[in-house]
Amino acid sequence: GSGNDDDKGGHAPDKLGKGEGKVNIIAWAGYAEDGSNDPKVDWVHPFEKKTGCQVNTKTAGTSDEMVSLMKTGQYDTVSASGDATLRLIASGDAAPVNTKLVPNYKDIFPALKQQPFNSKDGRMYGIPHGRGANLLMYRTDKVTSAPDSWRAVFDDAARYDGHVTAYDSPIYIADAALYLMSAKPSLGIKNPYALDQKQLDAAVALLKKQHQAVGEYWSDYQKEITAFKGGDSVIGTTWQVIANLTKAEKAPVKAVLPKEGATGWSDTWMVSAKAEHPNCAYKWLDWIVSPKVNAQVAEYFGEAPSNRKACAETAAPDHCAIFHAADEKYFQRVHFWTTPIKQCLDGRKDTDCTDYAQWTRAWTEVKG
Amino acid sequence: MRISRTARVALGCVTAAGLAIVYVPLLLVLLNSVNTDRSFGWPPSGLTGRWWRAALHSEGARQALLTSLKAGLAATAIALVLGTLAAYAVHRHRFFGRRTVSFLLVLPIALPGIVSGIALNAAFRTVLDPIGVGFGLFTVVVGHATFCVVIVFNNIGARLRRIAPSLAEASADLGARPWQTFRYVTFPAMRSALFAGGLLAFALSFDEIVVTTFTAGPGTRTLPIWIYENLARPHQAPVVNVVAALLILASVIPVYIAQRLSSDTAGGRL
Amino acid sequence: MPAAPTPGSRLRLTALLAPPLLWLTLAYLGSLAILLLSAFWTTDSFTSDVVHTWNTDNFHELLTTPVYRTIALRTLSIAVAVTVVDALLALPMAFFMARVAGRRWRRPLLVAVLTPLWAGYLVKAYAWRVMLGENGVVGAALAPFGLHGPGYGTTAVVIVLAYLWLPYMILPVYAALERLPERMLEASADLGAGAWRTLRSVVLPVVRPAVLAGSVFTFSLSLGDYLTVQIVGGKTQLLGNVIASQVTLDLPMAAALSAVPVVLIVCYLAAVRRAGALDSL
Amino acid sequence: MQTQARATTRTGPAVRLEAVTKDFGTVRAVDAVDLTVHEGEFFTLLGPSGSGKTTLLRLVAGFEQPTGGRIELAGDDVTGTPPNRRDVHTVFQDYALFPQMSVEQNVAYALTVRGVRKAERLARAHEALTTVRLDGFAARRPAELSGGQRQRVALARALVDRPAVLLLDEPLGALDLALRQEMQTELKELQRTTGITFLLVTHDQDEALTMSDRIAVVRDGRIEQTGPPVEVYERPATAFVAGFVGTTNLLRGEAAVRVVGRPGTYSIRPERILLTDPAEASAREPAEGSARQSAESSAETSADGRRTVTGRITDIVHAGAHTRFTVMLPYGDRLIVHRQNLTGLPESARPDGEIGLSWDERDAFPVPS
Amino acid sequence: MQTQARATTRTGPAVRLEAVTKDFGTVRAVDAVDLTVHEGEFFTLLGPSGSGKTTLLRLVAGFEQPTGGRIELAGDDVTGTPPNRRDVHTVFQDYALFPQMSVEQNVAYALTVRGVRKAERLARAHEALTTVRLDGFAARRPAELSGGQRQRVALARALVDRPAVLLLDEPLGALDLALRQEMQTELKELQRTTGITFLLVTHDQDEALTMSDRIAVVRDGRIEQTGPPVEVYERPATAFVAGFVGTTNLLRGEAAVRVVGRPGTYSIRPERILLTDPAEASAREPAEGSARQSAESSAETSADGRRTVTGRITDIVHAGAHTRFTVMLPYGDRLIVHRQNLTGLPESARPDGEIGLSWDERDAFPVPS
Ligand SMILES: Nc1ncnc2c1ncn2[C@@H]1O[C@H](COP(=O)(O)OP(=O)(O)OP(=O)(O)O)[C@@H](O)[C@H]1O
Ligand SMILES: Nc1ncnc2c1ncn2[C@@H]1O[C@H](COP(=O)(O)OP(=O)(O)OP(=O)(O)O)[C@@H](O)[C@H]1O
Ligand SMILES: [Mg+2]
Ligand SMILES: [Mg+2]
Repeated sequence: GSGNDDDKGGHAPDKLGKGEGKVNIIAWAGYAEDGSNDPKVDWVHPFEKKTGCQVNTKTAGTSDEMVSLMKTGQYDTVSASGDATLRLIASGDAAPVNTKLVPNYKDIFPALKQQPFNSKDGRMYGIPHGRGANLLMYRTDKVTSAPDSWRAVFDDAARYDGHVTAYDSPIYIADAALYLMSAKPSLGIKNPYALDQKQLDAAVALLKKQHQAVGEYWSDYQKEITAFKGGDSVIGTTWQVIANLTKAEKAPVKAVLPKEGATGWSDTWMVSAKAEHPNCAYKWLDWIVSPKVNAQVAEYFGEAPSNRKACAETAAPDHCAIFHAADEKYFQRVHFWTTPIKQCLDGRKDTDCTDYAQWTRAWTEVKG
Repeated sequence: MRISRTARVALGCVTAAGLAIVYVPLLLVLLNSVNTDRSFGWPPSGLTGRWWRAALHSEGARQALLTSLKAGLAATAIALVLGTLAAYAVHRHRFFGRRTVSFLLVLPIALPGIVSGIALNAAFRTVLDPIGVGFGLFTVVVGHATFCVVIVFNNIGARLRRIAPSLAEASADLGARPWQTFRYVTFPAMRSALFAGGLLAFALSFDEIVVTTFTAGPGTRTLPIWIYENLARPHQAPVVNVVAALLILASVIPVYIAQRLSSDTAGGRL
Repeated sequence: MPAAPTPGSRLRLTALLAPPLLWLTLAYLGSLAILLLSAFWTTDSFTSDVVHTWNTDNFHELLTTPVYRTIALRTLSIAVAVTVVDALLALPMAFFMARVAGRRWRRPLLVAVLTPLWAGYLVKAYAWRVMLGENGVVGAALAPFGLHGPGYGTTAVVIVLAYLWLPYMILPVYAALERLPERMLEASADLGAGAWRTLRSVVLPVVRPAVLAGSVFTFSLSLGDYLTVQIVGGKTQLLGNVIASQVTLDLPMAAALSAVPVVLIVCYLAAVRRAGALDSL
Repeated sequence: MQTQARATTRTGPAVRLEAVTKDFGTVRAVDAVDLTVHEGEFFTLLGPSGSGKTTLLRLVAGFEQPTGGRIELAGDDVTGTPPNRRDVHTVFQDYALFPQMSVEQNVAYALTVRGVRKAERLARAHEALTTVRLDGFAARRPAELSGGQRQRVALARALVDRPAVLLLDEPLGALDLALRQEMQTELKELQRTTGITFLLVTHDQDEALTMSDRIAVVRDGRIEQTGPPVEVYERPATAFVAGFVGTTNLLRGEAAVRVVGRPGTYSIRPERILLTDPAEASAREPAEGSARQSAESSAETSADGRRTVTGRITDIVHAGAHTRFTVMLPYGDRLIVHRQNLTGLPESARPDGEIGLSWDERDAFPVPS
Repeated sequence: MQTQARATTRTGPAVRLEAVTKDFGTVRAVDAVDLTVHEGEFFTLLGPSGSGKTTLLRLVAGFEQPTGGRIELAGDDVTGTPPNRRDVHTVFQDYALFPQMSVEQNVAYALTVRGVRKAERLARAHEALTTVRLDGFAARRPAELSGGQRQRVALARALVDRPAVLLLDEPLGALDLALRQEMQTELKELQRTTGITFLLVTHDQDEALTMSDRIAVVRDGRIEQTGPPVEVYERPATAFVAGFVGTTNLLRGEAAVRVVGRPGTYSIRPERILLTDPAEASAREPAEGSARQSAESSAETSADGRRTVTGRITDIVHAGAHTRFTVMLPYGDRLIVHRQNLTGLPESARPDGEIGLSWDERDAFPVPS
């Protein structure tokens, strides 16, 4: 059916009832720790104790997996990134959220509220959880020029032939688009997530060229860390947390936010339109962005918390500084992941933009 | 055939080299389980026992192990029953389409896990979901049992080919009813094959990840899934190494027992 | 000898066959049918919802987009390469184990070959990732000879897949070699054949079905793998990866893509069955 | 239920087959066989490989169902009855001992499945083992026995609950000669003392002749002749029987006219031919009236009904108890002569020697071909 | 290399074993055996199961290496030579045909491995197949042949390049009697026409006696006696040989004194004993001087060197060519008597009849025990 039906996706509740005793969660690894991996890292059990809602967690590896898991209707809530949220909203799998029922919502950084990747028609479809930028990381011993531009991994990629790395997802096309915004203004790209066919083709051409110099595409921490540690990758995109961990393992790496700015992600806890346990889901939403828990998650996962009070709760006093949590200037340069759709997100009406399916096929072609 | 000394030595060297290659990565896993680094790495930067301590206290690993054991045992049990029945039908009867049965039984293991996985996923969603059966341990067991059947089928089939049919006849001849024949004669003769087949089926289920990914429900986390999730997580990789190391060490026992029990050549057949 | 059908045995046969066949049909063939059927549907490009309108767009796209052909061919060659590597490794190893090593050594050797099956597929793949890395064990071992490790890429994929599936090849070959009557080898020598000749004329024909049986595993497991590729494949993508990336997004397309390995494997199995190798599985 | 079967009064012969036919696909293994085995009889099915002997036995045991005809045991129609409900036991060619059970457990098996109490079971198993002289072997496994011992365990197992009929499928086939002869004597003895009906299958004519009360010669799924050993041997109904049961000189067509003196097919057993001096042979008086002395015949018939002929010895083989002479007659016919190794061999019984042969006219008996 | 071997002038017997010993762990399978097989001879190793016959053959073929001693082929020491470099071929008991090759390919194998051209190879394979009368079967697989046919393929395969020595390990063991006898004749014929040295292993005395030029009787890894069949049969060197080669009445201790008239161990072949009327027996004149007529003896020796005795018949079995009588002598000794089924049986030769037995004194020959 069509994704634009307003009735789809159900309605936000006006008030909460008693907990159903259970909640099924889809989360990124590290977002819903119950101490089973490390007894010290546990914010699920306190939640269960407090609310009586038993938590079942399914860890998803990619945004796409989250979308398909949500479609099963077995889950109540999901920590969706911007490249998944719009799809969930459009398909009616996610319900609007009544932020009044989430007391901690008021402390969320305003810059995260009512964003294109978490709202529609002025209604919030979730509670922002945390954010981060896709940085440029390089090995200081192999890359001596101290790059400050994405040019290093695009037009200059051949210099590090076979040792360039990139994020393994169609959304990475946006990184190329972002670079083209400044490198080739003639293309007229205004929003890296709103590309018409011509712009997409240009991005894909750039990525195909980059492909020749790429050593590998990464999709998880472990791969990225070992690649930089071992020297298989010397330059490429990264997350702040990976950079920190790689440094902790004594690898000579440095991560920068290049002058063109960067893509990034901002995760949102959404509620399923078919949620069987909506009350517990709301309780979870409030719990996970409460200052203390938000701080815990942000530190464990390595991201900027969404609750401004969380900065006071972190174990490492400079966590918020390192991750630029309150640095709105920093995040102004970050274009958060948004699902590309047919209607151009930059407001163009004269042309159709390419959608995520096209991006996916383009990405398959880039990788060859 | 007389194999020259040189050839023997050469073959021995190839085998030794082969085994060395087989074991180097496993040794690396062992080594990494005491490596101070948080991620896989070479060379190790120092030795520590903290991962072992962490692993032994990891509730998640324990839970996952338990889930895997449950799934493996259930799948193996189903496979044992179905595989034995099928083997009996194919090796003790003549009927039209006999060879097609073996062909069909091989399919689930021969087709790529991802195909089986998404097929089962699609089927469960369209059939089970509407009747209120959600994804969970049950669906995992169904998926695993499907590709484990052929393992049991092959093992029992190989054994049946070697058990003289006259044994069962002798039993009937001496007045035994069919179930008595099964209990006193056929089952004892098949026991070791059942064990070997069951063990291999269990091993297969125990290490399966792709089909599991697509058939597991929320909160159903088998050991491979746990490993997969935790490998992608910076804090956990060393603990995964410990778990893997433990598995390697523990697996020698069942494999050895299986070898002993089946005086049969290869002990198990795939 | 299988008994001829009589009324009683027919009843028993039905009782024997019904449960496994029902299971197979309901749980597996039914699922496959549903999957292949859904290849004829399409997906709403934005919501990823399946649109139940019958069409052959997916297959059309599959056949007309060159990149899919490239990937299918690459996957096929990797599967073939893995199978060949495994056969080349398994033959001498199995031969040594079954025919050269003393009787006492057979069981320990077999245990040694089988044990890694339990070690966890992912863990082993990651271990290889470390070994094949720039500063890994493989590089270090090759350095004195002035050689480089293969790095991450298709070569690495072949190596690691071959490593992972090796036991699946050794086992049937070993079993076949062990069953080969000593008499055959003696007869050959007796008639004047040297070791090589005997290998070629007597041993190889007997081992062939076993290799084929083993190849069912090495070939089909390689054909569908996508995790190993993610771990050591560098920028390589195989059919499995494409299916995996499509499955959450566009199930009908993934289903259409799945038809490729299904067709390949069914053809392969049919060929192997003709050679009588399914019995030596 | 076996006890019941035994309790009913016997109303017929131990085994009766009426027009029994068995097809395997297109192969007719048994072809309209009628057969009656009397109670207490030692009956043998003798025939070449593939003639359908085993199939017949399996039909009686109930492992196969006939395509047509009916099978009776002790007068009861058992045509559809499964093996476990027939009062017959089988001794299999490969013995089919249960490998995981001890000798004792094997022997007691028929009692175990009938739920006989342990004490009685053991007592009767030991009794059966004593009968076959294996009482010291109760605890061993079959794998720890020699071929002959296994054979006896199989026998004890089949005898333990005294079935009405014992079926034996080439029970001695796997043994070597010395052991086979020993076991033949034992089997016969056992049958005598137990009084059980034995139905034995063999392709060994010596075995059939020395052990049986009656023999049925099987060929291509049909029975060619049934009768006591002497009858089958001395008066074979067909040329096939003559050739299969014992060695024979078969003479047909011209050869028959020349040697026997009449057209037709005749069989002369090699041991029925006497070697004599050629002089002696020609000295014999021809029979009165030369009607019997045909022109083409190379032999003569004397007055006392003995036929004589001379020939040349082409081969002499000392076969232990007897010597086998191959004698070439004029016109190229060849006769095999067996002579027990006693004294008094004629002078000329040496390679290439001229020799006389003589036999009672009645020993050259006609056989339908 | 085989052609070379054949080209060298033969300097010794076809096969010679000198003090050859073979141990398997603690089992001594072959124990210091000396053996010479002459060129063109049909030599047979005869012995019971487990006596070491196969091991001896395998030592000659080169499949096993002796623990001690030396082995010569045609005068060359081949003790360390591998099988493929010895000019001998083996016909295995289970034939060991290559299942994946056609009959033709099997037969041509020895030529193929020597690189003989295809045309010649095929020609010679067909020649060999013709020799064994299987020329129409070239294209079949072994699985499509009957037992007897397979046996002949194995033979053709071993004969195709005319080895100096052919080794045969119970080649007829798996065949049924009729086929076995037929194949015996064929084998013997083949050996005669080809002139190849045959070394045959068997446990069948008939086979050994009828086919061989010389026999070696093997027991427990040692050779008990070597000689032509007649000699081994008529003059067995040991009681074991007497018992194993043919049926015999062995008399020891008291029985010997009573029956033979002297202490010691004696063997009397059952076919050497004549059945006579008891009256006739007692009418015989005792020998002059009663030294030979001992008090305990139940038998008497007549002047013409025949010994007579009377007994009671306890069992008569018609065994086809001969009848077997079991005669109980006074004092409980039992004699087996074989009598060729000819006319002129004494009146009293019926169950329980009183009968006279007589034999030439020389037929009761002493055997070392
Ligand atoms: N189960 C079966 N299926 C098909 N054909 C069979 C089967 N059993 C026997 N036959 C065929 O029936 C015929 C008779 O076989 P049977 O085994 O009764 O012979 P036999 O006289 O016992 O021979 P042997 O002495 O070799 O044991 C043969 O031609 C055989 O091939
Ligand atoms: N490979 C072996 N390992 C150990 N013992 C062996 C081996 N081969 C033979 N023997 C032993 O050597 C002895 C002689 O065996 P062999 O096979 O030569 O006897 P055989 O005379 O051929 O007997 P059969 O007539 O049963 O074939 C036996 O005791 C046997 O158990
Ligand atoms: Mg038979
Ligand atoms: Mg032997």
